[in-house]
This record gives sequence, structure tokens and C-alpha cells, in this order.
Amino acid sequence: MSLDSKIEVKPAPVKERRRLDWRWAGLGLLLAAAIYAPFQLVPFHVFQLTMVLVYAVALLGLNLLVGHAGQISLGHGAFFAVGAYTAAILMDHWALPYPLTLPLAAAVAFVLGLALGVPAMRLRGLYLALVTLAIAIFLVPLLKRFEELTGGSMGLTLAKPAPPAWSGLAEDQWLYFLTLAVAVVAFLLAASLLRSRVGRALHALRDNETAAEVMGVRLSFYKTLAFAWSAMFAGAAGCVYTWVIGFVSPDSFTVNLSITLLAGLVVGGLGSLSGPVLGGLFVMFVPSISQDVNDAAPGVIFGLLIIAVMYVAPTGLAGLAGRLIKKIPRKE
Amino acid sequence: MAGFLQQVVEGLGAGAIYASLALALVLIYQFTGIVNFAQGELAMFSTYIAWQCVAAGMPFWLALVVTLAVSFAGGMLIERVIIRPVEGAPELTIVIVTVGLFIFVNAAAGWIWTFLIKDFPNPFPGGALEAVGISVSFSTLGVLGVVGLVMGLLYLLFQYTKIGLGMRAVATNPASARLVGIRVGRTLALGWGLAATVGAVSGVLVAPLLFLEPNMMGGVLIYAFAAATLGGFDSPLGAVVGGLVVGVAETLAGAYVGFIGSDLKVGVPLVIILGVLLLRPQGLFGRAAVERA
Amino acid sequence: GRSGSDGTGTGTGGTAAAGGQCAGQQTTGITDSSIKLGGIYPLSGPASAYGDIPKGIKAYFDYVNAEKGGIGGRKVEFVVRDDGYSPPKAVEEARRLVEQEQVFALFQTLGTPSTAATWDYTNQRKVPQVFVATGASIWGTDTAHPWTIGWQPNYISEARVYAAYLKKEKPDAKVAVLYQNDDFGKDLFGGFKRALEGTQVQVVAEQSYEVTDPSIDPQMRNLADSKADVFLNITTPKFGSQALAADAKNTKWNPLHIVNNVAASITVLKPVGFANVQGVVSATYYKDPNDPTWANDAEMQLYKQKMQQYAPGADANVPYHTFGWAAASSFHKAMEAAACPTREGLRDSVRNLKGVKVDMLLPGVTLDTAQGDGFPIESMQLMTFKGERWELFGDVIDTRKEFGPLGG
Amino acid sequence: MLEVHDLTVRFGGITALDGVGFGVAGVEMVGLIGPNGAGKTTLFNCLTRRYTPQSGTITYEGKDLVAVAPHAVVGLGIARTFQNLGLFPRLSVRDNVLVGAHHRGRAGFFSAGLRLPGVGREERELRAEADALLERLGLTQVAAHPATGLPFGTLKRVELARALIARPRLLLLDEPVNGLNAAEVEEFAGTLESIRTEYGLTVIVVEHHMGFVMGICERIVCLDFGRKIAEGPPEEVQRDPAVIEAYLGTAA
Amino acid sequence: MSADLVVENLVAGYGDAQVLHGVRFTVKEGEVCAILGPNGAGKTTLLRALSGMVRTRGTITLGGVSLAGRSPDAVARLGVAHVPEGRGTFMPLTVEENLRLGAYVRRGPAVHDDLERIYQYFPVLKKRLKQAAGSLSGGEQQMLALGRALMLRPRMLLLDEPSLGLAPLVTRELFRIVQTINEEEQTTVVVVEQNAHLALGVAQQAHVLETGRIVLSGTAEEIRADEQVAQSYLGYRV
Ligand SMILES: Nc1ncnc2c1ncn2[C@@H]1O[C@H](COP(=O)(O)OP(=O)(O)OP(=O)(O)O)[C@@H](O)[C@H]1O
Ligand SMILES: Nc1ncnc2c1ncn2[C@@H]1O[C@H](COP(=O)(O)OP(=O)(O)OP(=O)(O)O)[C@@H](O)[C@H]1O
Ligand SMILES: CC(C)C[C@H](N)C(=O)O
Ligand SMILES: [Mg+2]
Ligand SMILES: [Mg+2]
Repeated sequence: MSLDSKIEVKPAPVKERRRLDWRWAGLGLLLAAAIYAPFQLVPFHVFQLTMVLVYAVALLGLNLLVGHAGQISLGHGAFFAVGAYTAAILMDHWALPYPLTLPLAAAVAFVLGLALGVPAMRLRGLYLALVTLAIAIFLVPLLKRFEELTGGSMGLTLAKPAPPAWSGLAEDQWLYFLTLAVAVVAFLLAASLLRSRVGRALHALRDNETAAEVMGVRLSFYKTLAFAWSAMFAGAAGCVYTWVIGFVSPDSFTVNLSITLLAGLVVGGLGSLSGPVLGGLFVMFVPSISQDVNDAAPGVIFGLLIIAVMYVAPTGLAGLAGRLIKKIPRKE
Repeated sequence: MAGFLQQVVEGLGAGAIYASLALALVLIYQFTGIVNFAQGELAMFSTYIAWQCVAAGMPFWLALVVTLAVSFAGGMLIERVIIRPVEGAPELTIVIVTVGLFIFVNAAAGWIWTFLIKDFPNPFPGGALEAVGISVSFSTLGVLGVVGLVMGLLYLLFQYTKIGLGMRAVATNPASARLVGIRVGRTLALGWGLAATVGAVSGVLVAPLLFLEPNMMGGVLIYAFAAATLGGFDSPLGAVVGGLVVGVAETLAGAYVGFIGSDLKVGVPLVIILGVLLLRPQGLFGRAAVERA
Repeated sequence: GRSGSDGTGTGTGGTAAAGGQCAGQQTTGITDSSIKLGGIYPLSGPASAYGDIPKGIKAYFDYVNAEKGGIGGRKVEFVVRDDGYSPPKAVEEARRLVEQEQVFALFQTLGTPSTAATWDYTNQRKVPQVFVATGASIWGTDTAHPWTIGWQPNYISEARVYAAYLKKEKPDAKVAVLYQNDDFGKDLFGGFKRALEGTQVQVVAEQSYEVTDPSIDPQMRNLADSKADVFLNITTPKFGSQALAADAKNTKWNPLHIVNNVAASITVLKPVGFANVQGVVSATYYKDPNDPTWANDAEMQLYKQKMQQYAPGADANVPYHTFGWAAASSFHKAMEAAACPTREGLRDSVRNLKGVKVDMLLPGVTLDTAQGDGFPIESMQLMTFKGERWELFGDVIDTRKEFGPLGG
Repeated sequence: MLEVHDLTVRFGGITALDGVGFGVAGVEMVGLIGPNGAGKTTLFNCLTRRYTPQSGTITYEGKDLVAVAPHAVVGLGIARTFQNLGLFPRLSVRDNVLVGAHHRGRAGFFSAGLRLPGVGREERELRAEADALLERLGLTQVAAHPATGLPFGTLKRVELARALIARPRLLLLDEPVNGLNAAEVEEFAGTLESIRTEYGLTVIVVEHHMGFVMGICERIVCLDFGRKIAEGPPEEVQRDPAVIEAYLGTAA
Repeated sequence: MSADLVVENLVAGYGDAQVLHGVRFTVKEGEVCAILGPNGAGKTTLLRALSGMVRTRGTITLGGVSLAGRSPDAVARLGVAHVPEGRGTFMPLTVEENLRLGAYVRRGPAVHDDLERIYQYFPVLKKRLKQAAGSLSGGEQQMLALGRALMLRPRMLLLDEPSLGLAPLVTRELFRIVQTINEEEQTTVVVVEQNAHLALGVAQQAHVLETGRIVLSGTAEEIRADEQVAQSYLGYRV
């Protein structure tokens, strides 16, 4: 009756293992560079990298939902905002020490994601995109309505986390390392989630819902939880954003943010682990580049650059990078 | 009561505007299978062309004809130049290309015509029709009439023409469409051209009411999305009914629901959409996708 | 230790001779022959209309550089950055300007959110952030940010002008109000309500809109139902036109229409049709280039001529350009008046302006500040629309003298 | 083991199943045949809860199957393959198979995200099992290949592997030898036979390949227009005039 | 002039992977040619190459007109109908719309008569006219795919496992139809089919394809008589 008796546990094929080793080595190198960078860069660049990481964390969450579970959200800026405001309100009204705001902001975003996920996940594709978009739009007046708590349209201004004396770090460096830590944890979380049964279930329901359900994947559960987890990442990113920028206001989280996040993710590379980082770089740097090219109408260049990237790399920059890397050893 | 009915009438007027753009969205969705974020901006750009023609001294109706023709050609051109290279790429890639197009067209319009508002002539007479204490402006009636006409034409195109059938085939299964001999590229270009033309009609209807400026269609787009979703993305009738429902709901909620007030009234369409979709995920008039194991 | 160059102490940019009383002050971004300024505006996104302001500023500085040898012999370099009206982007751009570009000062950040997002940074850095392009009252009332200062009349003061006018002309007016649901709308509306306290004038209906709304027609309908006899239109230009048009269209409701200064430009009224906006009231502080009243005014002629010369692509009639021109001219005066060519010097100078006359401001409107008074322009004059132009009436109202300090 | 009673399924005006009833005993191989559109796949869809019958009952190992949630069916030991392929095109063949073991795994979002100790072990064990199955079905070569782009016949085997790793007691095969040539069909029959005895499987197989069905099944049920028109041992059903008339035809 | 299909040195594949390695064969106008071969041999790829669905090198001509390098729609407009693997159903469209699409490149009222003809061949389809094609059973969809191809009134018909999922009775009927059309309209047919008995029954010639190469060619009788073929393709009789 059971298959067990037949099976001897074989080690993973050598080739595959070697590839994994290379991958980890690459990541280790990258991490080392990331740790070294702030000691070499001027504070402004450190700040820019910090923001790249903030966006990358949010994109990591969005990727979970869009790239891996195949559900389109055009409203992830809302969860980002919820995380940001949760942190801001906790720090502003209750003077909570900032490290405590991270789990709380993530939790609030998670719960909200869960609550919205239950109805939203009954919708598919386009329809889900629309509802999430509407949520993002609705959030702005909602934030203004509860002025007592949110500071209304003036928003809230907060002190940034100060570097502890023992660290000997400047403020920008300290914020950078905080963000890096969050990003690394988020990355590891997402990576191990995706390499597991859960990741497979998400991929399965993305590719073929019917078959996935027949194989035992409970669609509503996985979709809702993917939504909630994805919201949680976005919320955590929002919280770190508040630490770094020290200011939240409704104008910081317009629909534009949501659309930019989705565009960043697709440009970076859907469903790949490096996509969110590349997307973060895109979101952060390309608007400034556009402006350097044409300061009369930066939008003209920005729009063209989005289109151009999609021409050159229809599956995103991560896919392009993958192709280039594959080409290198072959030519040598 | 008259006050209430008046609100409904006003809601219908707003709804007709949403419906006009929703028709263009539905058209392009039916014929190319994508959601075009740039649809509103293209409509805005078309309207500027009309404005430019009128400013250059052309009579309004001639300017309109020129605009529709230019929009059609422009839509085809955009398909050729911008969409064709990513044909066959994942759907989201194309959606993001339209986001890029949105940003590009918006900025380009501002660059060319500045962001100052422009006065756009109203093709319909001023004044209103008065009956039983309710007044319906001729402008509203005109917009409703044009929207109804466009809807009828689209319905005929979808259901009774060969090209309409071919376009739907391309949208559902491009590979098979090629196998039966349909020139997929040309058909998609035609779809873009037609959608741009319908969009131009929408822009020309909207501009006299909202004033012409590069962001004119931005707010309308969201409501048009809502309308199309509510009605079903594959039904012109749905787009129009959806638009009217959203318009009326929004107006009534703003007027009668105290807590909502004017600041939170965007929440009303949200709730309606969510409600409808939970009960009927394919929208009011949409056809449910058949799913077979 | 802290890493990087942080701009305090003597600057890393060119250094001006700052001796004597000025010794030890910051001279980043300023030399004997140059001064570098940075400004942040929405050049992209939905608020791009305001992106015209820096064009007027640039034209002014180019003119001064070319024909006046710069400001006190220093050629002005004005670096403009785009924030798309997004606060985090504004923070990034402010840091780019301060840390990368090493500007002497931020000359204008546009919009309350972007300014609020950046002013902690500029003040910690001790970088002047002068004449910000927003009329929020907080720039003048706040004491923790001495390096930041506004320029245009704050929205509360403007509201007081309208309230005083109603009190006098229509002591028992019923007012319907449409306002933009953000800091600007709330500041103005809030100021208006406070100014009405203790009078017979009543607000009988209020409606707000979001900048993302396609149209304000539904709001206007609800306001019309109130049968108010005064309509206060607190909007930005596009919505201003829509509200004026909606009022004109509704023949059954004919209130006295007051439109706030932000939307009072002729470019806003013209699309509505001059016939439809007769008798509309507003208040202003600078000269509208579309207004024939100033056709022979020397300042106006200079402005138009130099705009054509130094900003050939730009239409001098766009009031945003005029706004920029006047603000730039204000900077010029403040910089000239500074005791030291240093950041501290500028900070102190903008807070010590006494009856400074500036190009393109209305006759009688001057810049006045003092310790404890952070509002450079506080005077406005009422005007009413007649024929094809605004007609000023009454005296220039110095709001501070008239109504006392802002109640916070 | 399985008891289908008076099952009726309608789609608008079409009655796809019309009061069908039959039983399947443990460790039996039953063939389900009938003309195109007779309702065979629909019946499978009812058993795996894709469709909810308008009336009738399905009892599986004493449980009412109609009351079971769709995703829970496989947990009861029922796995299937699809007539038109129901694979996950972007996943590798190995991952496709591993999805079949989904209901056997325990890892949740939390434990997987945090890599709690049990997770890795579970994953290793399932992978080894999947590799063994792939080997057995001759799929080792393509294990890392994405499912899309493989030949039809290969994909059919991937589906079988995916169903088997679920460790079903009841296996539902919808036209498994579609697109295989004669020799391949024969080989497949052999494989299926040995797997069945080895795991003690009960199998219901839908096939239009008469040589295969008649050769391998112990009992045949024939549907036509949603009704059962014949049931019995292969030789009998093959000779049944109603079956010949509706399905087999007279020639050949 | 004769409308023979001539294929020479045909090389085709996907991306970097080459699947067909120099295939050559000829089908005379009005003849039926059967292609046999094991799972994964490249049969589907061969038909895709003929109809322009994959990129190719080599020569493909039909009646002297080169098909190579043409897009599938151009090939279809030359009168080549392809029943693809997986059927290519337009799922959300109705059965009737699917059939009409088959005649997309034709004009004239004859289309209506042709619809009737298809309904005669496959009466089930008539009952499902207004139903979404995606709701049809597997076999019904296969009939629809054939019907759609026939609606073109093709000069050449490419059939990729046409009997897939069809009931025995219908399978035989299908080959009768193919034969009729071939005889009455001189349609050239290339059929990939695992039911070798039936395929060889209607074919004049046949080829066996293995790993992208033709390893055996001959008349239908010769192929049927081959020892190897008998074992692989005819063994398990219907
Ligand atoms: N979701 C559905 N909507 C409408 N009709 C359906 C649906 N599913 C099945 N049908 C119809 O029910 C009938 C039975 O279909 P089913 O797929 O069960 O046939 P089948 O016996 O498996 O045929 P085949 O041998 O061709 O696969 C068919 O006529 C089909 O059109
Ligand atoms: N879309 C594709 N992308 C990549 N490789 C493909 C693709 N389609 C087929 N192949 C490869 O081409 C080879 C031949 O496949 P093909 O489908 O032509 O075989 P076949 O003879 O039709 O097999 P079957 O009888 O199983 O359908 C296989 O090795 C397959 O992996
Ligand atoms: C006129 C404006 C620049 C208004 C802007 N919303 C502000 O913050 O003040
Ligand atoms: Mg079936
Ligand atoms: Mg094949």
C-alpha cells in the first residue's frame, strides 16, 4: 500500500547542488557588498540605497501575490501606507520605541490583508485588480477623515531612529542597516516560503486553478493568505519607510504609488527573486534619470523608459540579467 | 421627490460620461484582450487635436471628423510601434506598457499644450428640458444619446460583422486565429484604431463639461474602469449600464448619506463593485467563462 | 564619526570671504561670483501645472545675471528638481540639492506636503528653505523651523479678508462653501469659519472634493440646494473653472461668488466665458499679466519683455510665471539686504524685511517680517470681475494690522 | 468502495448525466466508455467535486462525497488525470509531480517561511519519492524541464506520476493512452497493471481505445446521453447491441 | 499545374533546440500521406513547420509556391487548414462562431451551405450551436476542430492526431469523411495519427518519423507490411 518501502533517499544530483552553491556564494558576495557600501558612499547615496531596499521589500511582497500566486493587485500602496501610518501613529501618539513598531505595522497590514483578502480573493485577474485599485483610491480620503489619529492632510512628522552610540554610525548608515536587516529577513522569508510546499501550491494555482484544487490545494486559503502575507511585506516596508523619511501624509500614498509598485515589479521581473531588487532600483532611480534627460517633461522620458524596458526585456530586467549571465560562460 | 429625481438625473449625466470611456475600454478589451490604462489619456490627446483644429479656425463638425480620423490612424500607429514589439509577452507586460504610454501621453500633452485649462466648445445647445419639476440639460441628453449610439454600433460590430468575430477570435486565441487565416497584427491594429476613435468621442463629450487639460481623463478613467467591471468587460451594454449605475450611486450617496459626505463618496462605487462582483464575478452583463476540467 | 561631507562649518563648495561678524557662518554654495539655489516642483504627475513657476524664476535670474551682473555681483544658478508632488521624492530631491549639488539654499519647495516632508531635514541641516510656494499658515506660526519661511499670503489671512468683506457688505449672509479636501482647502476654510465667529454670517452648506475627482458637479448641486446667498469657492484652477461654470449654468441659484486667489487668474475665468463670471469677487497681491489695468505699468512691461527674451517658449501671460518672477525678485531683495553672504545671513535677512517693495506685487503690497512674524506677504486687495478684467476695489488690506496675529 | 446512485447533472438545457448509478469494489479496474459527450468526464468531475450534481448520491468508503470540499477529495484517497491535460505549464515536471503530494505535506506559510525543522525533512522525503516515480515512468530525463513544450504523450505520463504521488486508493484516469502508438499503449498497460497490483489501487479508466480498455479492465460501464446503457465484463459489453449501436459501430 | 507538396531539407525547432533534422518528402496533389512515429518524434513539429507555426530552414512548396517563411495566416490564405494538437478551440466563442471562423478567409454565401455540411458530418455540433465551445466534451471539441478546418475548403489539410479522444464509431466516420473530401475535392492530406490501421487505410503513402528524421518511407501497403511498423504501430488492434 505504501510507496515508502521502495524509496531510498538519494542526495540531490551533484550538478544541481553545485548550482545552488554558486547561487548562495553570489548572494553572500552581494550581502558583503551591501554591508560594505555605506562606509564608502556619501550619505545621500546611502539614503538612496535605503529607499531602494524599502521598495524592494514592498515589491517582494507584491511579487508573492502577483508573480507567484498570479493575482494582480493595483492597490498595494494601500498596505504600504497602512504600515507606514501604523508606525507613525504608534510613535507619535503612544511614543512607542521604533523597533516595536515593525512587528505591529506588519501585523496590522497582515490582518487588514486577511480581512480584505477574504472577499477580494473570490475575484480574479482584472476584477481583483480593479477592486484593489479602488481600495487604494479610497484610502486617501479615509486617512484625511480621521484627522485626530492620522494628522489629516498635514500628516505626521516624526523623529527618525537615532543610531545607538555604541554603533558609531551616522544616522543614514544606521537607517540603512536597519532597512537592510529587514530586507534580508524578508528575502529569506520569501525565499524559503517559495521553495516549500506552500510556494509550489501558489505556483500551481497561478498556472491552473482547477488542477491545483484537484491536487488538494485549498484555493481560498492559499489566495487569501498570499494576499495577507503580501500585505504584511508591504506593511513592513511602509513601517521602515516611516523610519527613513520621518513623515507620512495622504499625498505620500496616492494611487500613483500602487501603480508605480506594480510597474516596478513587472519591470524588475515577475516571479523572480532578484526582480524586486531590480524593480526597487528602477522605481528609485529612473524618475531622476528621466529628469536629467528632459527637465521640461520628465514624464515623457519616464513613460518611454518603461516601454523601452518592456521591449528589451519582456519578462523584466531579472530575465534579461539571467539571459546575459547564461551567455557569458558559453562565450568563454 | 422631485429633488431625488433631479439627483438621479444628474447622476445619469455623470454616469454617461463614465460610460463613454468605458465603451472604449470594453472595445479594446474585447478586441485585444488587454486592459488599456492609456485609454483615457489617448482620449484626452484626441480632444486636444480637436481643440487645435477648432483653434485653427475649423468648424466644429469638420474638426470632429478630422479628429476621429486622426485618432483612428493614431490608434493603429500606436499598436504598430508600441504594442507590436511586445505582442506575445505576458499579459502584465503589455498592461505595464500601457501604463508607460499613459505617463508618456500625459506628459507630452502638457509639454505641447501646457497644463492650463482650455475651453472646449459644447456641441449641444445650452439650456435644459423641464418637466415635472425636473430639469435635464440638453447637454446631458446629448451625451446620453451619443453614448447610446456608440453602444449600438459596437453591439452591431461585435455581434454581426465578420471583422468583429475575427477580432474576438484574436483576443481569445491568437495562435488559432492565425491558423484560420486572420491577419492578427492588422486586426489588433484595427482594434486599437477603433478604441482610439471611441475614446476620442468620449473626450469630445467630456471636455466641454470638465474643461480640457492633460489630467482631464485621469479621474474619469477610474470610474470608467468601475463601470466596465460592473457591467462586464465583454459587454457594451454592460459598460453603459455600469456607468449609469456608478454615476447615480455616487451622486445619491454624496447627497443623502450623511456620514459618507462628499469626501468619502468614492467609497460608494467601491462597495457597489465589490458587492456585485461577489455575487456575479463576471459583472452584470458579462458572460461567465466556462471552465471545464 | 559621521561620514561624508555634511555641509556644516565652512562650505566645501566655493567659499566667499566671510570675515568679521560673518566669520564661522556657512558659505556652502556661495562664492564672490556665484550663488547656487535649488527648487523642487512637480514637473511630472497630476500637479504639473505648478511646474510653470520655476520658468518665471529662471527668467528673472537669467535677466539679473545678464543685465545686472547677478545678485550683488553673484551670478545665480537655479537648479530645479521634480518631485511629482510626492513627499518622499521631495525628500530625496532636497537631499540631492543640499548634499550633491551643494546649493546655498532651497529657494521654494512647492506644496504643503512636500514642504512638510523636507523642513525637518533643512532645519537640522541649517539650510535656508525660503519663500516656499504654499500658503499654509504653519510656515509662519511654527517656531521650531527658523530656516523655513513662506512667501505668499497665508490661506488663513486670505480667508479673513473675505470674512471681513462679508461682515461689512452682507452682515447676515448665508454662505455655501466648496473646498479642496487637503491642507490648503482646510486651512482656508478653517480660517474663514474662525473669522466668522461672533458675526451674523453663517456657513449653511459645505462640500469638499478630492483632487482625483473628475468633476465637482455633484457638490455644486448640493450646495445650490442650500439656497445660500454667498458661494465661497476654495479650489485649485481646474476645479475653480468647473465651479464657476456650474454656478453660471444654474440659473436658479445666483449667489455672490467669491473665488479664492489660487483660482482667480484670468486663465481660469476665461474658459468659463467672461459673460458668466461678471461680479465674481476675489482678492490678490500680485499683478495679473492678463489684466489690461497694468498694460502700461513699467514693471509689467519689463516683466513681459524680459520673459520674452529669457524664456522665449513660455507665455508671459501665465500667472504662474508672474508668481515665480515676483518670488525671485523677492529673493533678490532679501539676499541684497543680508548682512552676511552666508546661510545664516539669508535666514536672518528673510526674517527682517521691512516694507520691501518687489516687482509685480500690487502697489502697496510689501514684504514685512520680524522676529516672531514669519509671513512675508500679508496684504491683499479685494477685486471684482467686470467686463474682461479684474477691478481692484477698496484699500490694500494689511491682514495682520487689521485682524491681529493668527490664532495658531 | 464507491457507490454512485441516481446521479443527475444538468447544464442549462443539457443533461450531461441522467440518473447514473453503479458501484465499484475495492482493487477493481473499471472501464468507463461511451460516445463523445456521453458524460464520462462529467462523472469524473462529480467524483472530484468539480461539479455538484443536481441530484443523486456518491458514497465513497461510506462517506458522502458530495458533502466534501473540492480540495479535500484527494485527501480521501481519490486522484485523477485529465483528458485535456491539467498541468502547471510553468512548473518543472518534478514540481508538477510534487504538487500531487500537496495534501501529504504539513508545512504552512508560517513554518515554511521560518524553515521550522520538520519542513526541510518533509521536503527532502517528498522529493526523493517524486524522483523515484519519475524514474519509474521514464521521466527522469525531463524532470527539470518545464511542462510546457513537452510532447503530448510525455505529459500524459507526468499527469499519471502526479496522481500516483498523492497515494490514492481510487485512481481516475481520463483517456490515459491518448496519442500513444500501439507499442506505447501496450507498454503503458503493463506499467499500469504492475503499479495497480503493487499499490492495491482501484482504478476507473475512461478510454476510447478499445484494445486497451477491453484488455485491462475487469468490468465495463457504458454511458450514452448521460444514462448507463450497459454494465458487465468486457466480452459481454462488447457484444451488447446497444453499445455497438451507440458507440462501437459494426465495422472493424 | 499540379499542387504537390514538396518538402526538402526541412530543419525546425524551438529556440535553441532543434527538433527536425533535414526532413524530405513529397505528397502528390490529392493524395493522403500518413506520418507515424513514437511519442516525441517531432510529428507535431513537422505539421507546425508546414503551416508556419515554427521557424524553419529548408524548402516547403505547395504547387510551386513556397510556404517556408510565411506566417500561419498567410499559409492559411493559400488554402492550408491545420487541425492543431490541442485543438485550438476559441473557448468563449460559440460553436457556430468557431465554425464560421474556419471560413474566415473565404467569401460568399457558400459558407452557409458548408455549415450544414459540417452539421451532417457531426450532428452533435448542431445541437450545441449557441453553446460556448469551451463547454464541449473533449471529443466534441475535436469534432469542432475538424469542422473548423473543413470550413476553409482547403487545398491541403494537416491533421494532428485527428482521432484523439473520439469514440471508435466517430473515429471511423472521421476517416471516411477525410477520404470523401480527399476524393471529391482533391484535397491533399497530411495526417499524423496513432491509429495506424485507419490512417494507412486512407493513405497512399506513409512515412515513419523518429527523433526528427524520416526513417522509413513507402506506400501505405509497404509500410503496413513492414515488420517493425507492425510491431510498434499495429500491434494492439482496435
Ligand atoms: N461546464 C459545462 N457547461 C455546459 N455543458 C457542459 C459542461 N460540461 C459538460 N457539458 C456537456 O455535457 C456533456 C457531457 O460532457 P462530458 O465531458 O462528460 O463528455 P464525455 O463523455 O467525457 O465525452 P468525451 O468522450 O468526448 O470526452 C457534453 O455534451 C458537454 O457539452
Ligand atoms: N513549444 C515547445 N517548446 C520547446 N520544445 C518543444 C515544444 N514543442 C515540442 N518541443 C520539443 O520538440 C520535440 C518533438 O515534439 P513534438 O510535439 O513534435 O512530438 P510528437 O511527435 O508530436 O509527439 P506526440 O506524439 O507525443 O505528440 C520534443 O522533444 C519536445 O520536447
Ligand atoms: C496653490 C497651491 C500650491 C496649493 C497647494 N496644494 C498647497 O499646498 O498649498
Ligand atoms: Mg471526456
Ligand atoms: Mg504531437
